[in-house]
Amino acid sequence: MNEQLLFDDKNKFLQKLEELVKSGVSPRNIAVSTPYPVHEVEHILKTPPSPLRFFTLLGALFGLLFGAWFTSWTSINWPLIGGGKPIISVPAFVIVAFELTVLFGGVISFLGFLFLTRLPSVKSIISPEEYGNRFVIQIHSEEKK
Amino acid sequence: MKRRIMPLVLSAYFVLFIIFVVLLAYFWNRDSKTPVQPINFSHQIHVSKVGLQCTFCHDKVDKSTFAGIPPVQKCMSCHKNVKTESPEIQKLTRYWEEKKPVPWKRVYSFKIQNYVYFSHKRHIKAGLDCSKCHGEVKLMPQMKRVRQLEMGWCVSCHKANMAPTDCVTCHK
Amino acid sequence: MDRRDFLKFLGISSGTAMISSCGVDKANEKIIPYLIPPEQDVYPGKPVFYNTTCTECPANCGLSARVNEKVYDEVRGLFPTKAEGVKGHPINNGALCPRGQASLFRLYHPKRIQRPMMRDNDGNFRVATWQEAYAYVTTELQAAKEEKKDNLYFSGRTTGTLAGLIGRFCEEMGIERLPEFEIFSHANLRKANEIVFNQPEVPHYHIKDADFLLTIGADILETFVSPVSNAAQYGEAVKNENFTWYHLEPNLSMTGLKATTRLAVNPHSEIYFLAYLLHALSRSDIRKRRPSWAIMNMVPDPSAEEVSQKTGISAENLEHLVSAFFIAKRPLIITGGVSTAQPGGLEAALLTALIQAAMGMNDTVVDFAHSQNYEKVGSMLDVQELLERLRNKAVGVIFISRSNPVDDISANFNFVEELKNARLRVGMSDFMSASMQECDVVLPLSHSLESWGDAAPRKGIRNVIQPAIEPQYDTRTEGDVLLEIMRTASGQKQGPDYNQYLIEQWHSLYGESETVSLIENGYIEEPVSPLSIAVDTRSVESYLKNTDFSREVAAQPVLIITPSIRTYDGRSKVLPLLNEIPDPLTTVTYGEWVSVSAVAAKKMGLKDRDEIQISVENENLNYPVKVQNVLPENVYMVQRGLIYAIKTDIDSRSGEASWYLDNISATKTGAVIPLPILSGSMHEEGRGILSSHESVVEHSEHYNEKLKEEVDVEEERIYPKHPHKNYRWGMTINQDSCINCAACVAACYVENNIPVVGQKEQLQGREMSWIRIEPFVRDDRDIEFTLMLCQQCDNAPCEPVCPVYATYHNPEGLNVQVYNRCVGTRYCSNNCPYKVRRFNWFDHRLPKPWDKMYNPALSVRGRGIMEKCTFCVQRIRAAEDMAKDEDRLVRDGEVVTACQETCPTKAITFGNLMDDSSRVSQIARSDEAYRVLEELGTEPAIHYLRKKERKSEA
Amino acid sequence: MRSIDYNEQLEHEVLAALRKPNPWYWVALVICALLFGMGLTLWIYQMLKGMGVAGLNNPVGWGVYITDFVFWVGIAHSGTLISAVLFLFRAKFRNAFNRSAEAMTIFAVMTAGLFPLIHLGRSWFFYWLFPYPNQREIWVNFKSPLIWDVFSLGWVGSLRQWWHYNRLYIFLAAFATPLVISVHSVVSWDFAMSIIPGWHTTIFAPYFVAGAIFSGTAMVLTLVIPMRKIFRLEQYITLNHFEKISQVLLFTSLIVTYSYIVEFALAFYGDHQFEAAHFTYRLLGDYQPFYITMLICNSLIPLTLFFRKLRRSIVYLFILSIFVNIGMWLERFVIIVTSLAKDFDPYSWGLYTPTMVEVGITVGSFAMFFMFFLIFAKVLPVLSITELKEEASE
Repeated sequence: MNEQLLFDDKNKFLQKLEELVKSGVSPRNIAVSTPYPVHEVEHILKTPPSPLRFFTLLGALFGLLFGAWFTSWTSINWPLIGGGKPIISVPAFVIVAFELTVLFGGVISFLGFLFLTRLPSVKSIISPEEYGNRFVIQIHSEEKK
Repeated sequence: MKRRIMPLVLSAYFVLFIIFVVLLAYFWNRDSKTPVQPINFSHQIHVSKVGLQCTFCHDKVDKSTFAGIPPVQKCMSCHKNVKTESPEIQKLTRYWEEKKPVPWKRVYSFKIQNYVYFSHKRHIKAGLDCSKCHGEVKLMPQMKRVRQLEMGWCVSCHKANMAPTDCVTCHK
Repeated sequence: MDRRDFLKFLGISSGTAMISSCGVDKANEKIIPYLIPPEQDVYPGKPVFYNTTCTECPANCGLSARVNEKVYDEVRGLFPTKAEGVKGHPINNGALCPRGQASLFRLYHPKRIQRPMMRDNDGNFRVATWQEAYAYVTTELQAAKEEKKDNLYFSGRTTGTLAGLIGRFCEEMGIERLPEFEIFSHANLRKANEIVFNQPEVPHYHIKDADFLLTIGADILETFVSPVSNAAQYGEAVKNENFTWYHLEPNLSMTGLKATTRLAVNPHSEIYFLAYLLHALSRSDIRKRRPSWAIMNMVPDPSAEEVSQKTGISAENLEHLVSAFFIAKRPLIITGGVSTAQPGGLEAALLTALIQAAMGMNDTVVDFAHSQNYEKVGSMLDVQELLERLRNKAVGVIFISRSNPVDDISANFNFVEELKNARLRVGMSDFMSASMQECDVVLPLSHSLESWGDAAPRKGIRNVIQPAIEPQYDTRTEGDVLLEIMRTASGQKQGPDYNQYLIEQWHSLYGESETVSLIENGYIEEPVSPLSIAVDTRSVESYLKNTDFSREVAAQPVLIITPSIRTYDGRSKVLPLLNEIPDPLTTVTYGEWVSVSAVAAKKMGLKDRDEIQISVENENLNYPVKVQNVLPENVYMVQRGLIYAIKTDIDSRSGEASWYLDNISATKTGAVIPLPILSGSMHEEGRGILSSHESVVEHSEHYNEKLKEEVDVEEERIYPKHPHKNYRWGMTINQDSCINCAACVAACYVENNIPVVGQKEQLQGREMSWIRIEPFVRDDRDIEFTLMLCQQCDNAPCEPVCPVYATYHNPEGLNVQVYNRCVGTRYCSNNCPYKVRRFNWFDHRLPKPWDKMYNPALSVRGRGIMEKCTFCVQRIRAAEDMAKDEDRLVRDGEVVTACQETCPTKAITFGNLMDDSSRVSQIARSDEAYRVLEELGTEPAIHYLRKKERKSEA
Repeated sequence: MRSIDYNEQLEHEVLAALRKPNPWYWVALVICALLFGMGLTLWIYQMLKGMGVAGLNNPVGWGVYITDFVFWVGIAHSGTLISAVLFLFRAKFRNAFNRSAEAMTIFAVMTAGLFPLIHLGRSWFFYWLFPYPNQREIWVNFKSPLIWDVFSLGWVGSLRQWWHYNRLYIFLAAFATPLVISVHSVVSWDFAMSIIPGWHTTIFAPYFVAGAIFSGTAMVLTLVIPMRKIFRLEQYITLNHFEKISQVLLFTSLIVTYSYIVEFALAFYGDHQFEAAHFTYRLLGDYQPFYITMLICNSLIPLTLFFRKLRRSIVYLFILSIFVNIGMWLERFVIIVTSLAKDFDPYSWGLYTPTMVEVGITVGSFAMFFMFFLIFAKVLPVLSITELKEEASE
C-alpha cells in the first residue's frame, strides 16, 4: 500500500515524520518533499552523510596530481629557459596545481551531485509532481524480492 | 514571450558562430597542391627518362639556403634543338626570345613565410634526401606538394635526428 | 654600358663582379629565374660587397655597399641593402657616420628626379627626352654667346676625374667655371693658411699622432672637414694613457663633451686667448721656431687677467692649459667651425697657423701635403660676385650642379630673385631640391651607387665610385651629360661615354693592374710630393699691418647656427631615417628647435617645447625651446639645415659665412609647440646608469670579484647558473672612446628593418630604435652619454612573464624574441628594467620604393609584435653556418654586429664570453667593466667600460 | 508564525518582476545594447588598425584595458564571496543579495574575460594562451602569471553551477572561499611578480582581495538599490540587510586604506631608492589628481559609514557606492600607469593618456554588463525564492 500525507505546517509535518520513524517504518521507505530544505529531516530520518564529499575529494586529488604532472611534462617536452629559472620551477607550478585542484574538485563534485540525484532526469521534467508550498510524506510498502 | 529572449539570443549567436567556423574552414589555406605552371614541365621525363640529377638544374641546393630554379638559358642549352616541335618547348623558346623569365608558380611555401628561414644547404649537408620532403619527384609528371610544411612536422624530424630545436634555428 | 661590360672592358671577370645566381624570394608567390646565369658564384644568403664612395658629404669616405638579391615587383634583381665602411680605408677604415648609413634612403628616395624635365611656356615642368634637353641647352649656350652673356658652371665641391672633365667641358664650350660652392667653405681657415704658408688649403690633421690636442670651435667629431676620419683617429689617440684634449667653444658641442677638459669661452673672444698662447709659447723655450719679432710685435700681448676677463676662462684653467701645452711632446692645435665663422675668425685662424708654425706642427701633425682638396672651393665672396653679374643681366646659361645654393645661401642675399636674371638655368641633381625648383632644365643625375666615377677626398687618395645597382630611373652621370652636350654641340654622332673616359683616365694614371686594384679595393693611395712649409713672414706682416685685434667680444646674447651631425649643412635633412634618429645631444627627432641654456630658461620660466621669439634687429623667429644644460647662459643654438630662415652676414675679407647673430633678444610667447623629445629626463637621478656613479663604481668592482671567484656567484644565487652551449654572446662598450655619433643607431635601423614611424608616433613616445644614446646631465657641469640596447640578460625579467614562450633564453645566451609566436601582451616590455623592447603599434612598412632596402636575412615585423635587439642574430647564424661547413666553432671576431661594424672609434666589441681568450671576455674582465643596474641581478651580457674622469668648466 | 500565504505572496511578487514588461526597461536595454555594439566595433577597428589606436606607448604598455580587467575580476569575485563566504558564516541576510550577487559574478567574469583579449596586440591568436595539444608541440609558459590568470578565470566560470542546490552548495562554498581569495591573489601577482617599482611588493595579494570585496560590495549596492525600487522588493531586501552590507563596505574600506599606508611605509622604510622615488612620484607626480581622488573615494567617504543613520539611508548608500566604484577603478589605474610611467631608466620615462577608443571600449564593457543584468532580471527570479522561504520559516 502506498500512502501520501500532505501538511501545510512544517512543525506538524516534522512531528508526523518522527512518529512514523518511531513506529518502525524504515526510513528507506519514506520519501519527503519540501518546498525548501528542512535540515531536521536529515536528523529524523538519519540519512547517512551524502557520498558527494568523496567525489569532491577524488576530484581535488586528481586536479592536484594532474596539475603537477601537466606543468612539468609540458615544460620538459620542449625545455626553454626563461629568466634563468630552472625548467621545472616548483613555486610557479604549485600555483597552477592548486588552481587545478580547486577546479576539478568543484567540477567533479557537481557532476557527482548530478549523478547521485539522477539529475537531470527526463521524468522530473515531463511530469513534475507539484506540491506547491506543502510538505509531503510518501510511505512506500515493503517490496520484497 | 519574455522567457524566449534568452533562447533566441543564444540560438542566433550559435548559428552565427557555426557559419563563421564553416566559412573559416572553407577559406583556410586554399593554395592548391598542384599549381598550374606556365609551362607544363615534367620532372618525371627529366629525371626518370633523361636521367638528370636534381643538382643538374637546382645547382645551388648544397650551397645556398634556396635550391634555386635554373635560368632559362640552362633550359635552352638543350631545348635549342631537343623536342623543338613540342608546343610546350615552343612556349619556352618564346619566353627566351622575348627575354622574359618564366613565371613559375611556387609549389612549396611556408604558411607564415616572412618568419621562417629554411636552409636547403644545411639539410642536404646533413645527408637528407630530397624525397624526404619533396616526395618521389621523379615520378611526378606534374609537380605537386606532398607536405604541408607545418612546424610540427619539421620539429618531429628535428627531434628524431637530434637536430637543433632552438627557435632561432628557423625564426629570425 | 652595363656593369659587366665595363668590367670586361677592364679585363676584370673576377673580384667584385656583381651578377648573382638565381635565388628565390620568399615573400613572393612566383619564382622568377634569371634568363642568363651569372658567371659569378654568388647566391642568396651570401651577399656581395662593392667598394665605392659615400657622397653624402664632402668627406667622401670609402663606402662598401652590401648587395642582396631579391625579387622586387616581379623582377629579380640585386639591391643595395646596407652601407658599410671600406675596411682599411685610409679615411674611415670600415666606419661610417649616421649620414653615410642613411645614404640608402637617398638612393631609393621617392622624390628622386626620375627623368629630364623642362619648363614649358606657362612655367610648369614637363617631362622631356635627354636629346631635346641636350639640344635645347646647346642652342641656348650658343644664343647666350651671341648675346655676349657669359655662361657659367656652378657646382658643388668636385674632385677626381669629373673635376678634370668639367674643366675640359667649360673650355670647349666656352663656359666660365665658377669656384665651387660649399656653405662650409672653411674660407677663413684657408685664407689664413694662404697668408701664413701660401697654402690656401684645409690641411689633414694627424690627430692620432698627437698627445696633446687643443681644439678651438672645431667640432672634429661631428662635421668638421672629415669627421669619421677624425673620430677614427680619436679612437686611436685615447688608447694613449696620457692623451689630453682641451676644447674651447662658445657653444656646446658633443665634441666638447668628449674632450678631457671643455672650456666655454665668450663668443668672439678666442683671438685674445690665441694671442696670449702665441706669446706664451714664443717666450718659452719649448717652441721649435720663434716667429719673427716683427710679427710678434704686431700681435697684441694681453695679460692673463685680461684674457680670462675677456674670454671667461678662469686664470688657473688658463694656467693648466698652457702648462699642458708646454709639457706635450706632439701637441696639435685646430681652430675651425664656430670659432672661424665669426668676425674675428680670420685672425683666430691666422694666430693658430702661427702657433702651429712656432711649434713645428707642420712637419708632423698638420699635414698640407695630404690637404683636403678644397683649392677649387670658393667662398661667399665668389657668390657675391656671381650675384653682381646676375644683377647686371650678364649671365646667359648657368649650370647648377650637385649643390643647393638656394637653401644654403642666407636669404638676405636673395639669390632666388637674382637667379631669375639668368637667361637659362640648368639644374643637375639627383633630388628635387629647392634649387632645382628654380631651374628651367632639370637633368637627373644617377646616385653615386648607380654610377661609375671616382673622387679624391684628399690629396694622395683616389676613391672609386662604382655602381651597386643599375640606374633605377632615366638618369645619367654628370660626366655623361657633359660629354653628350659637347657631342651635340660639335654635331658628332658617336663618341666615348663617361665610363670609357674614366677607363682611359685611370689607365693613363695608374696603368691596368693598379686600375683593377682601385676597383677591387675601392681606393688607391698615390704618393704625394712632400711640401716644405715655412711662414711667409712678408705676407703675414703685410696682413697684420692693417688689422686691429682689438675686436669687441660679441654683444650677448648671441644665436649660434651650428652644423648638425644629422644633416651636415642641411643636405641630409631629406633622409627620413636621420629625422627619426634623435639628435644625440638634445634627443629631439623631428622638427626645429632652439637650444636655450638651463640658466636662461629658468630666468624666463621656460620649459621644453615652450615657444620663444628670437628678435634680431627687425627679424622675428619663433621656435620651440629645448632646455640645454651646460650651455652658457647667453648662448642660443639652432642647427643649420633645420632652419634656413635665419639671415646671417659674411666676412668681407674671406667670404666666410657667419654662424652668429649677435645682440639678439629672446622672449617667451606662451605658446607650446609639440616637439618630439625622446628623453624622458635629462637627469640620471643616481640610478647607477652612468659610469661615474658611485654605485656603479662599487658594483663594477663587486662584479669583477664575482668573476674572479665564480664560487661566490653560485652561493649568491637561488637557482644555479643555467648552462650555455659553446657560446655565450656578449658585448663590451667602451664609454671612453664612444663619441655618441649615433652611427650605430642608424646602422641598426638599416640592418634590422626597423620601422621609421614618423613624428606623430614619436610624439606619442613610440620610437622603435633598438639601440639608443642616452644623455644625462651630471651635476650641471657636464653631460655624460650612455649607449642603451637589449642587455641580453642571463636572468632576463622579460622571459618568464611571457605566457607563450615568445621570448626565452637560448643556449648561446641570446635573449631571443620569436616574432611569429608573439601575441603582444607587452608584459615583457613592462618588465624590462632597461625599456629596450619595442612594440609594433601599427604596420609600419617603408613606403615604396624605400622597401627595396629591406634586409632579406630577417623578417619585417607586422603590427602587434614585440621586437628588440637580437645581437644581429642573422649575422650570428650566418657565421655559425659557415663554421659548420668547416666543422669548427665560430672564431673570435667572425661575428660583427651592425653597430660594432660602423663604429668610427671601435668602441664596441662583440664576441663569445665563454671563450676566455676572446677579446670581448678579456675586456669584460678589466677593472673598468661594469654592468648597468647591476643590483637587479639580471646578469646582463653587455659590459660597459667606465669612462675616465674628465674635468669640465661650464 | 508565518504560513503559506506568506510564501505564495512572496512567490507571486518576486515572480511578478519577471512578468511585467516596462517601457523604461526596454529603453535601458536598447541603450545598453547599442553601447555594447559600439564597444565591439571599436575593438574590431583596433584589431584591423593596430594597438596604436589606444593611447599606450613605450614605457606604459598597459593602461585602461588592464585596469578594466582587474576592476571586473574584482567585482566578479566579490559577488562570489557574498554568496559563498556569507553562506559559510550562515549569515541569513545574505539570501536577499544572493541571486544578484551570483548573476553579477557571472556577468562580471564574462566582461573581465574579454579584456585580456582586447589588450593583446594580436587578439586573433588568443588561443595560444591555452595549453591545448597542437602540432607545433609548443605549450604555454606556466611560469607566467598571465597563464595563472587563464586558469583562475577558468574556474570562476565553473562556479555558475552552484546556485542549484543547497547540499552541494556547502561543498562548493567551502571551495569557493579559498578559491576566490587565490584567484584575486593571482591577478595581483600579474603585477607583484614583475620587478617594476610600485608593482613588485608582497602585500599585493591581500591588498587586492580586500579591494575586490570592497569594490564588489559597492557594485552590489549600485545594482540592488535600483532593482529593489523597480521591482518593489522593499519587503524582502530590508534596511537591516543594507546596514549589514555597508558594515562590510566600511570594514574593507579600512583594510584598503591600511594597505595604502603600508605601501608608502614599505617604500620609505626599506632603503630602496627606486621604490621611494616611485611613491614620491605617485603622490606628487603627473597623476596626482587621480591618486588624490582615489584616496577620497576609497578612504575618506566610506568613513561616514560609522554613522548608523547614513548606513540606513538608501540614497546615501547608492551615491557612496558609485564613488567607491570610481575610486576602485582609479586605484587600479594609478597602480598600473604610474608604476610604468617612471621606472628604472629615466631616458625612457613617458606619460600615458587614454584615447577615445579605450574610453569607448570601457563604456562598451559596462554596457555589456548591464545589458546582461537587465536580461537576467527579466528571465530569472531576482531573489532566491527557496532561500527566502527558508529564512522566513525561522
